[in-house]
Amino acid sequence: MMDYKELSRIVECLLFVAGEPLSAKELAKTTETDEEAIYESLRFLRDRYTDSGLQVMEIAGGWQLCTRTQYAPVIGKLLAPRANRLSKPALETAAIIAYRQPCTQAEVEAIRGVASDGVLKTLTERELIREAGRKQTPGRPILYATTESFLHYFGLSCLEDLPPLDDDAEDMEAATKMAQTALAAAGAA
Amino acid sequence: MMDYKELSRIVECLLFVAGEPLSAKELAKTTETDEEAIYESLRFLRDRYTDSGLQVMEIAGGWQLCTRTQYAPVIGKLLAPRANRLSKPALETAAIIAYRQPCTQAEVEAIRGVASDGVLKTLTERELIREAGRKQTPGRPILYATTESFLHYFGLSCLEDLPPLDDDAEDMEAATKMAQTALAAAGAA
Amino acid sequence: MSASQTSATLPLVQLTAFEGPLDLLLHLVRQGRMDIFDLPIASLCDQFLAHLAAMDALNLNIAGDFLVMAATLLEIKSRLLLPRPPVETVEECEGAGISPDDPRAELVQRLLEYGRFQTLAENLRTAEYDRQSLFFRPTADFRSLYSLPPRFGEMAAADLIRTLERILADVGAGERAVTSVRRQKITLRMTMRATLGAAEKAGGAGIALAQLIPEPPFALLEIVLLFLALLELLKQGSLIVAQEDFCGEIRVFFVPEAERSSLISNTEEGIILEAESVDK
Repeated sequence: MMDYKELSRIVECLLFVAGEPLSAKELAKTTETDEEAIYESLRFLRDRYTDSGLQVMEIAGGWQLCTRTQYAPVIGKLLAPRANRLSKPALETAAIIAYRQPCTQAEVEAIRGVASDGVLKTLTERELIREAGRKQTPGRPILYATTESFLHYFGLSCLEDLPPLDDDAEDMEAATKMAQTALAAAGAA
Repeated sequence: MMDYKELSRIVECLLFVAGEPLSAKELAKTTETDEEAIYESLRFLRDRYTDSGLQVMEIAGGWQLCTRTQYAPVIGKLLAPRANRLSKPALETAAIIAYRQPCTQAEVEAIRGVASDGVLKTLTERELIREAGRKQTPGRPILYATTESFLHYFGLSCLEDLPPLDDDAEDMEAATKMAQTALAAAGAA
Repeated sequence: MSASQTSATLPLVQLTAFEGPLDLLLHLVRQGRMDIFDLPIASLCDQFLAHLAAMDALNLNIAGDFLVMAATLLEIKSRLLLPRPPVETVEECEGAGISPDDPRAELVQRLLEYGRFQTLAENLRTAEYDRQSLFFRPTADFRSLYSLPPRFGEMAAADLIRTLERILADVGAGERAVTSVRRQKITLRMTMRATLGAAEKAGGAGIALAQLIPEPPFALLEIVLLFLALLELLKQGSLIVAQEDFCGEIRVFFVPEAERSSLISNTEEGIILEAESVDK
């Protein structure tokens, strides 16, 4: 008969690598012991984890190692930036498309001043924007527009809910023009 | 100042969820402490895991939780890991690059005596090596160096962990030079 | 090694087990317990050639390396047969070296070095094995928690407007803005509108192409856009381009909207006629 401490270490390893709840039956089969021994080792393991940031949790008909609830915020700080949250470039591109739709990659790039094909691809993959036909200009470039998911993601019920840009799109046009005039003047000076 | 025991529990959670090595710097940033505190908590955590099936491992420039080697057989029964070993040519090439980095394909081939482009491609695809600039010689050949994944793959915490060359490095240097000169002469002929 | 070799005969399969000529040579040296610092080249060469003969069916790419080595071995062998110039052999004894004058020297060095890396590769093999008995947790898929599918209102719509306002504000500063504004400034549509407008204003006399070309300094893009605009407008039939004589002034004429559709075929004829006149 295996030492229950040693068995608890094996069970610990199995719970660690499994990534999903393991039933006592499964654990007994893998370790070639019986369920009684498994329960004993699980009790021991649970005690050993009392002072840990992790816990042995009974869940969905099995056992699983997981973090304690109180550490969720700090874990979120680590994971959230990694979990493909909208990056700054993505947010910029989404904003331009939202207010200018339908618009082309060239139009997005004209405003952002940097190549934006990667960002457009990401946004399309995440279903925040979609292709909305072709522009009837030479090269027939793809037009992009926002999706339902976009509205959902930004908590909007419809596009009209988008906060107005000072007044309307005309204003943005004007702002751009002003900026460019100022720049042209600055460039000439 | 946060209690180092509590900090060690947080670090434990982070190592558990990250799925990749976390550097002390990253841990300090996420937990809003300094690296000194992180090192202390890691030491404490490592001690706490002495009697565990798991261990706190220093690998590829960071820390990560993993199982202890002796439990590999029983874990293998649960996970049935793929035997996905590197081929002999790949291993030779990896060894040459590891000890000679950054080095070119020609340098690898001078030592191995066979074309190595396929192997370099495989190693690059597996992200064990990467392109590290160009050599400032005619043709500006690509230089190769090892990656973080290389360290992780071989369970090394840093390049200094590579077993030292058993022989005199000078000797080998001379040998390579000779081989290269001979090859150059052969190529010129 | 390619799949075509799998049906090969037995010795061939054995040969393909070797990574290359150096690998095979090292094997022969070790198997024959040869002294690497005093290689019996004749015997080594014969064994190597015997192996080579057995792989006649082998793919040329691989065989090439072996053939080069065979030639090298034969050359060394022949040079060893030549009477050697008298050499002071005292220095040879220093360490387990080999005289650099020895025809075998270079081969020996290559074998030594390759052998060393084979050992290092074996060390890595051990490290690989050890490492593979450690199990890590795979990166869990937390996207459902922290990313899409998004929770309702994950991000505030105000972020959008703030971002856009920031971009537009940025347009007013820095180098990045200059490029972005320039690109924004001239679009094909705008150029088309301007060109058409200029032609219309010029009336029946038309406008010289030279007059349409922006004054320097201009961006290359402006010229490209002008020609694209002209081509597009010609295609639409809203402009006609004509040239009085060879290398003469090119003039652009406005076509009133009412005459456009009927003129398209005429325009095409016109272009053909122009081309013919140029030929003459």
